[in-house]
Amino acid sequence: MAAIPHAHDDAHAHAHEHGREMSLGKFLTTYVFSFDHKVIGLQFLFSTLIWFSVGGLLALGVRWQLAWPWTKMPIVGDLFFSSTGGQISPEFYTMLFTMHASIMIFFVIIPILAGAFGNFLIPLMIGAEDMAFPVLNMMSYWFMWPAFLCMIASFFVEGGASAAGWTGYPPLSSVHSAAPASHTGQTLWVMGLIFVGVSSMMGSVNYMTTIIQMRAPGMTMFRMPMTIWGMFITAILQAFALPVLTAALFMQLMDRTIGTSYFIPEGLIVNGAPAGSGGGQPLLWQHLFWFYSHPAVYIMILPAMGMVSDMISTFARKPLFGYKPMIYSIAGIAGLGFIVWGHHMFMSGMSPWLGTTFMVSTIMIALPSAIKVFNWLATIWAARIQYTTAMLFALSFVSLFIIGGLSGIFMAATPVDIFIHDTYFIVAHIHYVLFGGSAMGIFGGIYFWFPKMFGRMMNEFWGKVHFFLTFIFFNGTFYPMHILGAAGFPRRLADPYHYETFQHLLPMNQFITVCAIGMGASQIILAANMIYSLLKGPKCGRNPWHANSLEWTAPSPPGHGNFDFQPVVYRGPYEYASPLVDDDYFPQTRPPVEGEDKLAHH
Amino acid sequence: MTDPHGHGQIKLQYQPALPIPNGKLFLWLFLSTEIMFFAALIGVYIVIRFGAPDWPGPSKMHLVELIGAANTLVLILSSVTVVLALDAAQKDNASLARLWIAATFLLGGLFLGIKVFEYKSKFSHGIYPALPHSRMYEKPDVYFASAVRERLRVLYARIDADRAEIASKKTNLLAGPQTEDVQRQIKDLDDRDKVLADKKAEYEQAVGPVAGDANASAHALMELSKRIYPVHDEHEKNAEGEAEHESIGLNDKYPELKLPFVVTGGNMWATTYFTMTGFHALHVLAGLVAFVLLLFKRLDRTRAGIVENVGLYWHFVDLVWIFLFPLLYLF
Amino acid sequence: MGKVWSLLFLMVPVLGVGVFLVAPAYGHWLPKDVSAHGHMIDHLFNFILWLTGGVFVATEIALFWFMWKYDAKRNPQAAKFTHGSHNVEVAWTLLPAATLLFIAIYQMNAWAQVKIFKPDMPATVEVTARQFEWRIRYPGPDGKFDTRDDLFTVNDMHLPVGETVLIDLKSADVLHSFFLPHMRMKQDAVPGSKIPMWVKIKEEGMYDLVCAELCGWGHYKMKGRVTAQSREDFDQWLAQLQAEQERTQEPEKPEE
Amino acid sequence: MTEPHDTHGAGEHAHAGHGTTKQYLAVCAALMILTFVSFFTFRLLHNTQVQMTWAVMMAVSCVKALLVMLFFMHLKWEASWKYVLTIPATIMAIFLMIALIPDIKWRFETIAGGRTPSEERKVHMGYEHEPGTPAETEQGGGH
Ligand code: HEA
Ligand code: HEA
Ligand code: CUA
Ligand SMILES: [Cu+2]
Repeated sequence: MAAIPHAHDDAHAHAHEHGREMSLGKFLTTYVFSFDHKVIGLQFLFSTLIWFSVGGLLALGVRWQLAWPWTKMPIVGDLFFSSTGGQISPEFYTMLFTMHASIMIFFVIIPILAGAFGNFLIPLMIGAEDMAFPVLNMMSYWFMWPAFLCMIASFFVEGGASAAGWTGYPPLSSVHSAAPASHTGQTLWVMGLIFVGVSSMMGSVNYMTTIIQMRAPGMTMFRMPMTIWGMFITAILQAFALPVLTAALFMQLMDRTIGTSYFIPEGLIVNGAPAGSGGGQPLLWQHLFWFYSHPAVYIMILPAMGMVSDMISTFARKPLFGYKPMIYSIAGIAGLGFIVWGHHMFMSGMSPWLGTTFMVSTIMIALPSAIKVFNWLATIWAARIQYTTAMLFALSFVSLFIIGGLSGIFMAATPVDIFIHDTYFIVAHIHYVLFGGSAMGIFGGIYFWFPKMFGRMMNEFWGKVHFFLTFIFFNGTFYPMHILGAAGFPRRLADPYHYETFQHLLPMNQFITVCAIGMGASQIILAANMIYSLLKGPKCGRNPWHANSLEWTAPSPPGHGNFDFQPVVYRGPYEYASPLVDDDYFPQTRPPVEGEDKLAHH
Repeated sequence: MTDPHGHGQIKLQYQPALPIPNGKLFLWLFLSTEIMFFAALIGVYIVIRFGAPDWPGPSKMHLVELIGAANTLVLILSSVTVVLALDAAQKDNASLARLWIAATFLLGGLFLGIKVFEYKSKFSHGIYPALPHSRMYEKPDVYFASAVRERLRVLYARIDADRAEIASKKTNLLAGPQTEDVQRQIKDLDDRDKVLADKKAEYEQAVGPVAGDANASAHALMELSKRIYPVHDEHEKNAEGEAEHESIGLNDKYPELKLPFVVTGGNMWATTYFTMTGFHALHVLAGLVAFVLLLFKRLDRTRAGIVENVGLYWHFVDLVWIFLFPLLYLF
Repeated sequence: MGKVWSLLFLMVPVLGVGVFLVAPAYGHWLPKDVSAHGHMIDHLFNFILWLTGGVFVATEIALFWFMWKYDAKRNPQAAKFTHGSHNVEVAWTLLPAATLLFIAIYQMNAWAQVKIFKPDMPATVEVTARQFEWRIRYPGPDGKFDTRDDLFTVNDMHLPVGETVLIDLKSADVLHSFFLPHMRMKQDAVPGSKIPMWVKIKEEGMYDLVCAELCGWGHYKMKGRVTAQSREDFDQWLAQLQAEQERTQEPEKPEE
Repeated sequence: MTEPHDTHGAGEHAHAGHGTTKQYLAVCAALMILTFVSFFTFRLLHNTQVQMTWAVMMAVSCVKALLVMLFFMHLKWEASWKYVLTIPATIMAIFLMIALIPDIKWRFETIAGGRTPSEERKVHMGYEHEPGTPAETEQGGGH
């Protein structure tokens, strides 16, 4: 293998030539309709960050209503709700959290992990020049646009966007007369999700093929970085789970448009009007939806877990503890993830016997997560931790995921779920795993790979300020929600203070809202830092973090075709502090040194 | 930009895990996702069907098992021809390969043709996937009765309008000079008028007074629904053989009536039937497009991979039908 | 800076536990339990809280401690070069596995009591949820539903204390959820189904009945009230209801 | 999915083997015969032993599917990767369908209002006893 020549054809200089004389056609093919996985990855990154701010602002609307119900929204009130005197109407509140969650999940976390980081990193980290099917890859990005347009349009159609919750439970979502306000909006929501699904399908099959077939010589499956493992297993999850959601979405679409009644039982009189011919079953949607959406929550965390593993090992300057157990536990989470969906339906009226079954599998899924947590902790044990911003975000992932995961155990316990289901306990859980977990991992990933993406470093000082504020405000926002949940405070209520039982919780909600506004404001630092660094940040070399994995041997940013030499891999990605070499890192491509085979662990 | 290697970079070497081309791997992975898609559709069908209090048998829905069986055979044949095309392509026999692909295309087209025919026959009986078009009602209730009334009103109104037109023509003729020709015309009009009047009387007689009565009893409505669309009793059928109960409903006797009718569970039957066969038909259609594209190419050994991939897809389409046929036609 | 960051991370377990200690003192805690089965649920909640609380503190403190101790700046010697340990992995797989299995089995009985072992008795009351109110129906003096003497109320449910009552839950339009925080009861109402619930209330009083499943724009105001009263009061209330209903003379369907 | 440039990669590893035309025709004949087996089970037994015909027809379909996969899709001659790519999907698909089934029974136990299963249907579905509570006889969920 070592005989393969390191052909130094300078793709580096090549990439720069591109920049100079740029015709419109060339601009379009390079930056817009590009087949290059890196460009596509960045397209995903910027699109999703914009959606992130949209989703976040919607959340602030939710928070406003909960802290100061039925009062005039400052600034935006007059703009958007002039008809109600600047205050949020109950219809609009329903729409706010529905679109908040739909956007955050389907337009931010999933596409940023799989689309942005997956696209950018997979070929680079396995030593491929591009994805296996570049055209398909491009289409997977451009199929997001019809979805984007559906979502944007849905805000402007009469009655506003979808208001049936991000779970879109029928009959509320499929009978027009049940939610007269979101007539077209809900249909657009369904269509948007179908497009996202098609896009993800294209991506996932492409990723699988690429990872299976296009690894550099020597890059065995058990030498792949955890990021790649996370992406790989995620792609498998997508491939098996998404078609089911797509089928369900088509059915809801038909229920809404041509008048079938897949999810509408017979004899419904909704809002005075008979609904459909009947014969359907509302619970069926929940089964199909969660058959996708439970695996989807792991789709949203596994790549982040992979990225966090890489960051932790890199900045702990120590091999990842228990590489193989880490892989097996990801696989275990994925496998078990398919048989636990019923835990969202404990109270749904499904057979209580089934509830017991799902309870057991759900509880057991904590096991692989536990293994991961312990291995991360063991990785930073006896390490030499470098406190970069990326590392701080990665560590905060561990810290916050533990909280989010442990709250999952409460809900997995069926009797306890009787009380906390659909309370803010769930909302706390959601945000600890999705923001504290996935989004923190994503922030870390941005700080970590930004140099590779753009060839410039991000500002570390402001990065740390961003981290500090986000961490504080995050906990300030979402930790008290556990208490709200324990008090039974129901979610999705425009005005919970309607009930005497919950009136004393208003001050706590006000505290939460203040923190939420702070958290939103902190993200401006990230945006500013990104934009500033993009233009003015200090240039960096190929390997600013002294990391091992393959992407750091390519130029920053990598040119077309990624590598200017044939990468050959001799070892796993986590050989930090190896006694064999003087440096504290030992890149995967460095030729073997004497005695290495004796020390080899894998 | 179309050639990823065209920029003078080195061509990287890889270490594939599976000894198959990327295209084929892609196809198998794609088929996995397709399996899940159809599994969801079939799962939904199973839950809805077996969870339904009542479900019409295939014959009740004008579904002819023999046609379905014939279609199965067509698809099986087309699978064989595709395999033979691949064989020919691998043996570098391009013209034979093309011939087999053409044959496959024709068989696929035949399958779709038969499907269209089947759909048409459903539509002509008023069976549609969903409400606005469908004339099917779940139970003989007030909604059904008022739909029948409405349909009769439309029918009668049309007859009345025709008769009114005849009458006015007649008055016109009577006003003019009474030539022999005119006399004949008037007689003609009288005859037509009588035919219409008889028809209306016949309808009224056949449908009965129940339809006109807004407060008809549940039992009377049941009788009406039976008259429009007799319910076959499946157990009876077995005991007495087939021909005994070919009792003909009003809709069959007077096809122009197109009265709403009652089939309990019929709408969900139609929904699932049309969805499953519809998505399957879309897949067939996609396959046909692929075959057309193949027909424009020289199918020699270098293209055997493509033929193989399209063939794999086509076999999958066949596989789905292998399960749909018994589930929809024979269960 | 390592110290600062580790202390920041230390705040998580410190404040985290602190919040849970302080909140109950201010009444921000599970609402008072008035049902016979509620203690099982509360016990499980507390049990899991203690257990996960232990895990939480242990892991977060470990995180803090490693961050504090193994800061590169204060720690010039090389990191320990290890790829893991088989024995340790086995240990920290089996230990949580056993714990989790225990939790799983430990709670089964409570679930079965509340949702599976339906008492063999006729329904005391039937609740039909609809946008956005609770329609409540009692069988009336003859003890049977669907007779002319059925009694109807809206959003105002009365139940006798000290005896098990069976509630049949239905929905007329979309999904709703019948949530009684004080009785630790929750059940979605599914159109097309009739789902039984049972409870024995221990204490008289008035309690909120919350709709806990999104059912449209008016979801937030779909508020009912449960009055738990002694059997005598309850019977008296029923009689009064009946009298009222007879007076208005249209016993069936108080339609919209 | 079949862009010309994706034929590189693992490349031209020859396929281990194929069937002969004769084999294909034999399989075709078998498939046709099996189709008629299904058809006649339906014709002859459907009205007396429904469950039985279902079992037969599903078994026949599985055999047919297996034949198509083994011979037409060449799995018989492929290397062991075939297991990796076919078994998970099959398991998941079957699992999804099976997992939905418990709800059917539950639905009959909690069914309310509107229709209840007809007697004939209940026998058909294997529900001997009356599901639900005595209050089941009501019509149309009156309120
Ligand atoms: C990234 C997303 C993500 C992740 C990773 C998880 C992880 C888990 N989730 Fe979560 N979940 C959501 C996203 C996620 N969830 C969302 C979005 C919803 C709400 C949907 C909606 O209704 O809108 C939800 C809802 C939800 C419910 C439904 C609640 C309800 O509606 O009533 C349940 C119930 O069981 C549940 C359980 C779990 C469990 C057991 C895990 C486990 O995987 C967690 C495992 C991790 C740990 C346990 C921590 C680490 C382990 C240790 C430190 C070891 C020691 C531990 C023990 C011995 C206990 N989740
Ligand atoms: C990834 C998922 C995700 C994320 C990140 C968030 C983020 C936030 N969520 Fe979200 N939330 C969900 C997923 C998520 N949520 C889900 C699934 C639900 C359930 C919905 C349902 O019931 O159907 C939910 C529900 C939910 C509720 C419950 C509503 C209800 O039940 O009535 C609340 C209430 O407080 C809330 C609040 C917030 C807040 C304050 C944030 C904040 O963290 C947001 C802070 C961020 C910003 C304000 C953005 C600011 C950005 C900029 C200013 C520009 C920056 C630009 C660049 C970086 C380029 N969320
Ligand atoms: Cu009813 Cu929410
Ligand atoms: Cu889940």
